Amino acid sequence: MALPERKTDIGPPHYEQFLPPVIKKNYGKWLYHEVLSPGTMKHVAESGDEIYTVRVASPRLLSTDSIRDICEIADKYCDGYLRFTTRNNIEFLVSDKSKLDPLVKELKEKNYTIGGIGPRVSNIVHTQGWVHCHSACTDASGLVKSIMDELYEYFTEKELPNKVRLAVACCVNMCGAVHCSDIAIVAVHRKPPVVDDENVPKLCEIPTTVASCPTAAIRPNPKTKSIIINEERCMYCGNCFTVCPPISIHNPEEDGVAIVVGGKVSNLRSDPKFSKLAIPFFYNDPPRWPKVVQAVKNILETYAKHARKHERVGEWVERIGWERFFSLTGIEFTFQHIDDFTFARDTFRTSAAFKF
Amino acid sequence: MALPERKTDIGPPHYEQFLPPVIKKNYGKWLYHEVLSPGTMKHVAESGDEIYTVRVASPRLLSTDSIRDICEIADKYCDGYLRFTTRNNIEFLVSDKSKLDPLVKELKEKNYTIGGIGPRVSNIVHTQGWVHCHSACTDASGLVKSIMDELYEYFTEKELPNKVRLAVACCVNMCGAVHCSDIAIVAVHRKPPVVDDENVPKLCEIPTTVASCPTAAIRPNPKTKSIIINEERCMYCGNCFTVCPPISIHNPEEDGVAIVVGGKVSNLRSDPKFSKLAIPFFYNDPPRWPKVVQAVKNILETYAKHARKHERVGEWVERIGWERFFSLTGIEFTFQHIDDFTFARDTFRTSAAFKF
Amino acid sequence: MSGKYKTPMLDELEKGPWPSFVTEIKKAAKKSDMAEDELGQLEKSYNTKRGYWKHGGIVGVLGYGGGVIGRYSSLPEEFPGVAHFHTVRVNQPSGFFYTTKALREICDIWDKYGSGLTNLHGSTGDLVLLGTKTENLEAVFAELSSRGWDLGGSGSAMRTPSCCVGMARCEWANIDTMDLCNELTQYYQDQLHRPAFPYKFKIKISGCACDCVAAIARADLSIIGTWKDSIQINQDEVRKYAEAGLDIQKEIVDMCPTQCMYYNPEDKTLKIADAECNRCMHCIAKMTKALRPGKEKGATLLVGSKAPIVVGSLLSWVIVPFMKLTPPYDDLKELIDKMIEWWDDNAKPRERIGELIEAKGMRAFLEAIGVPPMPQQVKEPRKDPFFFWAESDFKK
Amino acid sequence: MSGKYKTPMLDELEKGPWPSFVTEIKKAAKKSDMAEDELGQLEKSYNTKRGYWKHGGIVGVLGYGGGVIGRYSSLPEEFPGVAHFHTVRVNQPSGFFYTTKALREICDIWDKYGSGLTNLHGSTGDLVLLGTKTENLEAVFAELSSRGWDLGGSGSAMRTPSCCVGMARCEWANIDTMDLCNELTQYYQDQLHRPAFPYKFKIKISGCACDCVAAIARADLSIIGTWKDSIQINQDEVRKYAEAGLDIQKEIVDMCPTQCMYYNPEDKTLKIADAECNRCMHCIAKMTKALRPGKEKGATLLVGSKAPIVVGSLLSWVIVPFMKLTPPYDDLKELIDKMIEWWDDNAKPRERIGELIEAKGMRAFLEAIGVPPMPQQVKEPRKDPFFFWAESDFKK
Ligand code: SRM
Ligand code: SRM
Ligand code: SRM
Ligand code: SRM
Ligand code: SF4
Ligand code: SF4
Ligand code: SF4
Ligand code: SF4
Ligand code: SF4
Ligand code: SF4
Ligand code: SF4
Ligand code: SF4
Repeated sequence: MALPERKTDIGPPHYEQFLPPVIKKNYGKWLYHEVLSPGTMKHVAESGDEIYTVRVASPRLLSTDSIRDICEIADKYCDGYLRFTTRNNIEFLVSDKSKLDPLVKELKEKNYTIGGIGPRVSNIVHTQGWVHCHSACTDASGLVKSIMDELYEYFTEKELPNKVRLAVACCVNMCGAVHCSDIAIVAVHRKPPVVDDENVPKLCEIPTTVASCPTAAIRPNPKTKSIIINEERCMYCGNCFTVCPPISIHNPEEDGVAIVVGGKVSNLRSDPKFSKLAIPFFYNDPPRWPKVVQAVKNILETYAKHARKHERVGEWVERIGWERFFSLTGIEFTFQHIDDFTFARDTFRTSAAFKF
Repeated sequence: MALPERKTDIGPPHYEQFLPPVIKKNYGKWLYHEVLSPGTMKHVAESGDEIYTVRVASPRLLSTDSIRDICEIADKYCDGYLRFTTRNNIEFLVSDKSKLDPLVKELKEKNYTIGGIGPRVSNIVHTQGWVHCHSACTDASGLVKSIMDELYEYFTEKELPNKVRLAVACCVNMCGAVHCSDIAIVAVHRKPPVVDDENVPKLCEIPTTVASCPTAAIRPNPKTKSIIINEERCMYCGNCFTVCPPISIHNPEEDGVAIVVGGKVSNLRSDPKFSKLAIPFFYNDPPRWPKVVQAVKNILETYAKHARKHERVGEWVERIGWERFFSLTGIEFTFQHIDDFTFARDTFRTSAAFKF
Repeated sequence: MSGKYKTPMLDELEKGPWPSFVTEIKKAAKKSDMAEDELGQLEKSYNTKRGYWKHGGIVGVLGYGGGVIGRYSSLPEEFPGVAHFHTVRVNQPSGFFYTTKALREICDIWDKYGSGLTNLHGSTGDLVLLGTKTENLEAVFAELSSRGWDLGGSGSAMRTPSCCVGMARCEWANIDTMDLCNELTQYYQDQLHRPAFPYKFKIKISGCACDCVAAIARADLSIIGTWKDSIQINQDEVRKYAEAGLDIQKEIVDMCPTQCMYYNPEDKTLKIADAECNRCMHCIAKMTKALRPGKEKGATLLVGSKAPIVVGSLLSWVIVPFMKLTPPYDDLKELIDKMIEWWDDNAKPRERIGELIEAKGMRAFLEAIGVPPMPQQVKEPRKDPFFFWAESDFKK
Repeated sequence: MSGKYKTPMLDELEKGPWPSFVTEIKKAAKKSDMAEDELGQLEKSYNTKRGYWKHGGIVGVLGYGGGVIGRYSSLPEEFPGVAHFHTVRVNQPSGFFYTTKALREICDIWDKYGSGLTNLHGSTGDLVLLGTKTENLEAVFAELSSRGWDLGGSGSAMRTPSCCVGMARCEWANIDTMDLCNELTQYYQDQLHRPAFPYKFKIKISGCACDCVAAIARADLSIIGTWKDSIQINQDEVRKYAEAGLDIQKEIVDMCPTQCMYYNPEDKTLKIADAECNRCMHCIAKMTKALRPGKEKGATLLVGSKAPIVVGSLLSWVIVPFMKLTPPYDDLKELIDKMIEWWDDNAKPRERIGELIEAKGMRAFLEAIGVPPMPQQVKEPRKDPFFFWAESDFKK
């Protein structure tokens, strides 16, 4: 069967063709919105026109059949228009108000999970994990599923002080926004990599490999034409493995995940913040990582209990102080928590005013 | 004339012998104090005993004759007891209340400057300058005198939102607390040092000299057995000169002073803070550095006008934002203000929320 | 084909209320032996706690240097269906809007040539088609491109720009994020498809300081909409919020970071000292009917954010506090070109622009792109009196 | 001798109300040709905008390696009186208390053997005698030490400790700063007088978080008094402050950094949630009659502050959040000894302890001195997931 003629450098299709007519008409002229329920909202335009959105959870990893199922629903209630959010939820765009309730009803019947709007947990931004990435040191999808099963009602129903953004990254390359998330999980190694001296000279550029190390732990080995790793200095980031495959960092017995907290990207009230280390390590414990799930839930619920309305996790922690975060959550403080990377100095406490 | 027998390692005299009886009696049992005037206060003990303090300005650089004058007054009103403060003011300690007013009267008659207590400018902590230090790149005492003449009434009388701590250092060794002062002056060079290749090998340890450079601008010169300075990297700190005299950093035409602001050491309300660069340069302009004096006054009075009660300079600036500090004071923002030393990254703005 | 593998571990992950990715893989596995072997290999990973993927080799479509992530199983005999398992990054339309027709076309192509598995969407923003063989790549590309789709970026290239929903459905958009995203994507087609940069370069665009595409955290160039004049206040609506029970003092005024708001509970009116407002969006977000961004709209340009490797994670830094943005965005394009040129000229391989700015100093970067120093670029001025003077600084 | 030099520049600095150092030098110059030549050389500096001092050579008194700063004029022919112009650092008594008798004795000695110029006091705390000749040093020392005075520190040594006035005249002192300062000075006599450290080591002691000796900014070991239990409230006095017109809500409660205070304007009472109080001292300082520190007193130990060279200025870092301090302070001495030992074993020449901790990592330091990790030691935990595991961490 002949293939159609290929084109190059055409770029993505212009978005306009995918916009529902009411959006095209009121583009740039929206006046306000109202959150109607944890998964529905309406936006009202200056013209008085309205558009309704129903947000539905997605595992992000979707089969074509599931996409077709979704399309079928969108055809029925949304004139064939839908979108996805920046956190990978599905949004059904309803132009005809009368179709809102029936849509919600059908979604419920078909066991779709409606929610994620307003001060709640939304979908977890995550990465490939064992599903697809050679670098993965845990499975992202499995962690997400396990956590969201546990936090389900925080997506569909329960209110929190503010939005809580979760993320999972399967290695420190952090292909998500782990470094600025309210609560996030990042997979970490704990043993220096093993060097295959035979293949390194064949497959790797030595200077690039040396330069790849954040702690300058790698030096060339003129004898073997390979490299030597100073194990004292290595903090197991795996970047040498990224640039030089014969350096193997995986160690199933000692790999696992860390939990970081308190990041945000929005500018509301306080500046965007990096996430900070809360718990340095859990062993990988598939299929459901129960300790990790409980630790996330504990942090979330401690926040829910103590934070003021509109405070993000990081804002709450900064108000009460990190020493109090550790005492309220009951998390142990270890040497790993104390920074020793480039900017460590700025994290040391330079004040006699703190809580016990 | 024979010298008396020397003793070694006896340490300083025990402080107890210098304490007025009322202090010895109520040591550790003070209840409260009251500021009676800009230069007088009383401390009341649990026993009901009182001690009165009269604070008097000092140039710190005192001749023995002036010390004797002070002693005479202390004998007359304080039973021979006096002390100095950590900012080099003189404190007359009056145990007998009836002697307070006569003391103040005599001090005024003799033109002593009474003040510095409470929310005011106190004495300027400063260093040696041309009076005594080989490293001095300005004169500290002259700057202090010129500034305090101008700010005189802020010591003797006028209230400010809070204490304002000034400091002057005559080189970046900063033998004061410039790095944590409300407003401070630090002398700076602006040209790389000149190396005397003949004497460097004779008088300096090359490795120490190389290591002394904060920006790694110095490398050994194997040919001359001296060193080479990469002028591109040199930021004129003069540390190489400190460890190696034949490296000359002084350049009378281009030396001068910078003004830094917003530091504090107390823990009240907010953590101790470093001072930050406000004005990168003024030429040395002895004997009275009029532009420097006016710049300090401008910053002080802008603070006095805009800060809330109890706010220190740094707290005020952090509340309004540095961009507003520059617009309110009318100080120009230059490339020098943007950090490029080790921790520069942390000073770059990572937020879309700022003022215009 | 289904049922080739027993997957007791993964089956656990079909339990519970959240939609299951395992169910998705199983669905695809019914039609595709690639998906089926993915399932099998993944079950093995769950048992042994490790992945079985090799480092990706370079694969792609003719004339392109990116858009496909090569991926090979390290157990090709055991799982032949995933011996090759490359992903195809399809450049999403701005704002992630689709018609069902368009999505179905993609599904059909992918059922024919791929595993039937997708990611909607990848973290950068692409519509990711997950897993196909080398020999199918050209066919996939021909099918896609003939229907109006193109590939996204990978490797040391411009990466697929992305943006928030913006003016399409948000009352706070200060710039037309979707149009700008589309324009820049089109403008950088060559750089997107033919990696020639020192490393990746990402652009993300949010319409306001809520930053719903997390631009400030994960884009070499973060464009964030804002305004210069005063917040528009509708006092009637303020009163209605008060009457509806909103504690305006506590929830709005007291949480305003610049303390520039004043609420009068007597007459239920709100005042803002606009010159002191930093446009953080808190009050607007919580009182959307009463408060709106100002009318003089534009964007803040920030540069440098990225993940932790090598120097630690970065958030983007303010470079241009305010720029008007009107199509065709020539000023902006010119400025981005200058940024990239400077980066390209100076960076080592695998050095992101943020890392380079830190290494060379902010001054070098600003001078290269012709932007003057401004206090908005810093949180605070430097502390230590260690600073440089250029010859040009002595002139005055 | 007076009148040898015309000093039009310096004369300007005798004008104005603030006490003039020029007047002081002139006073001394009436009696001392050292002081007179100091005046002449300084006038020259004012004209040429540069100093005329050479790098100090090593001079001192027998058996001591420090306490004297050698100083020589670079124009000895022009100003022979300051050809040598060394300073003698006399260790001040704790708290800078004196009797007139003691001060006069020092003045007499200094008139006899020195320039008659002093600094009361030097920045570190010493009583500085400014300017004498090498040949007079032994005589000065004999005169001083026979009267109970000793030299302070200089060079790579323990430096003269200093402290705030503390219990002698301050109601907020949580520790006996003057006793502790004296004890430590005595304990470290050998280290103070015979430089054998990698670089200088300074100790400063403040009785509370007001930190009136600026310990946190300029001491390798900063000791700051604090308490563990609850602030003592006298509600009668609270009421009196309110009645006297203090706006307790605005000036106290709203400025409390931890927002742990509650004021009831009805009955004019104040409540504090003490577990949330960080003991910043603001409320106590502003309401000293009503509020007092708690009763379980001790100190926080912080380490590392210094001036900017080489790595940038440092503030001290919390190492021990709370330690009881009772004479003879054996725990504390032992801990300081361990700190110094580790520093001595590991530092390069001219490396301060703060710089070494940064270079080696906080863990290495804490383990060496036997202090466990505590959240009080940090403002915040690390951000990037780049951390080490020691063998010992795997054991559990
Ligand atoms: C649909 C979406 C944009 C898109 O192009 O897809 C979106 C849409 C809206 N966002 Fe957002 N945000 C979306 C991702 C984000 C992100 C990005 C992210 O999570 O990675 C952020 C930054 C999060 C952070 O700071 O870490 C974000 C921070 C906000 C905020 C600020 C919240 C705060 O107080 O910090 C608001 C304002 C608010 O909630 O009051 C907001 C408000 C809104 C509003 C109300 C704007 C409007 O008037 O339409 C929209 C619906 C709110 C809702 O979902 O509760 N949106 N929003 C994204 C939905 C993601 C999802 O499926 O959950
Ligand atoms: C006498 C002296 C201690 C000594 O041992 O010599 C002293 C004495 C007192 N200080 Fe202090 N402080 C003294 C240097 C300091 C320093 C150190 C410095 O300036 O280098 C500081 C830290 C400054 C900083 O943060 O940069 C200092 C920060 C304070 C504060 C905190 C002010 C704030 O809000 O930040 C208080 C509390 C207050 O003022 O309400 C305070 C309060 C006091 C009290 C009221 C304490 C008391 O109950 O006796 C004393 C009289 C106050 C006054 O002078 O207004 N004292 N005080 C020092 C006088 C220096 C001078 O001559 O001016
Ligand atoms: C597919 C995706 C994750 C996902 O599940 O969504 C992904 C997957 C990979 N990323 Fe990523 N990155 C993805 C978004 C990101 C993001 C988020 C973003 O773009 O907003 C980041 C953080 C932001 C940033 O750029 O810093 C990210 C930071 C990295 C890094 C670290 C780069 C750095 O400078 O620190 C690497 C390492 C590398 O480039 O060698 C990396 C490398 C990789 C590689 C190519 C693995 C490698 O070492 O070569 C992964 C291929 C996995 C696979 O086999 O499918 N990926 N990567 C995302 C791209 C999909 C898309 O096109 O839409
Ligand atoms: C006299 C005094 C200044 C004053 O006018 O009061 C002083 C004077 C000198 N200091 Fe200092 N320092 C003095 C207190 C300080 C302080 C403040 C303090 O101790 O609280 C500091 C900042 C805190 C610190 O230690 O970091 C200080 C930081 C320095 C430095 C930088 C040290 C560093 O690690 O960054 C140097 C450079 C050096 O040691 O080579 C230095 C070096 C010097 C030398 C010895 C010059 C040199 O390069 O060798 C100066 C001798 C001047 C002279 O001829 O009289 N001086 N020096 C102070 C000592 C008097 C006393 O004993 O009481
Ligand atoms: S975070 Fe690491 S393991 Fe996960 S997809 Fe990205 S590069 Fe791969
Ligand atoms: S794993 Fe990271 S720290 Fe360790 S040697 Fe490799 S690059 Fe360096
Ligand atoms: S600051 Fe510099 S010039 Fe001034 S006394 Fe200290 S070392 Fe000397
Ligand atoms: S002056 Fe400072 S920066 Fe310049 S070479 Fe000397 S030590 Fe280095
Ligand atoms: S970033 Fe602003 S403009 Fe864009 S969707 Fe979010 S709230 Fe709306
Ligand atoms: S946008 Fe933010 S800073 Fe401006 S008035 Fe509203 S809350 Fe205050
Ligand atoms: S530091 Fe505290 S105890 Fe010492 S004098 Fe100052 S206020 Fe009093
Ligand atoms: S000491 Fe400081 S933190 Fe504690 S109650 Fe008083 S003001 Fe608040």
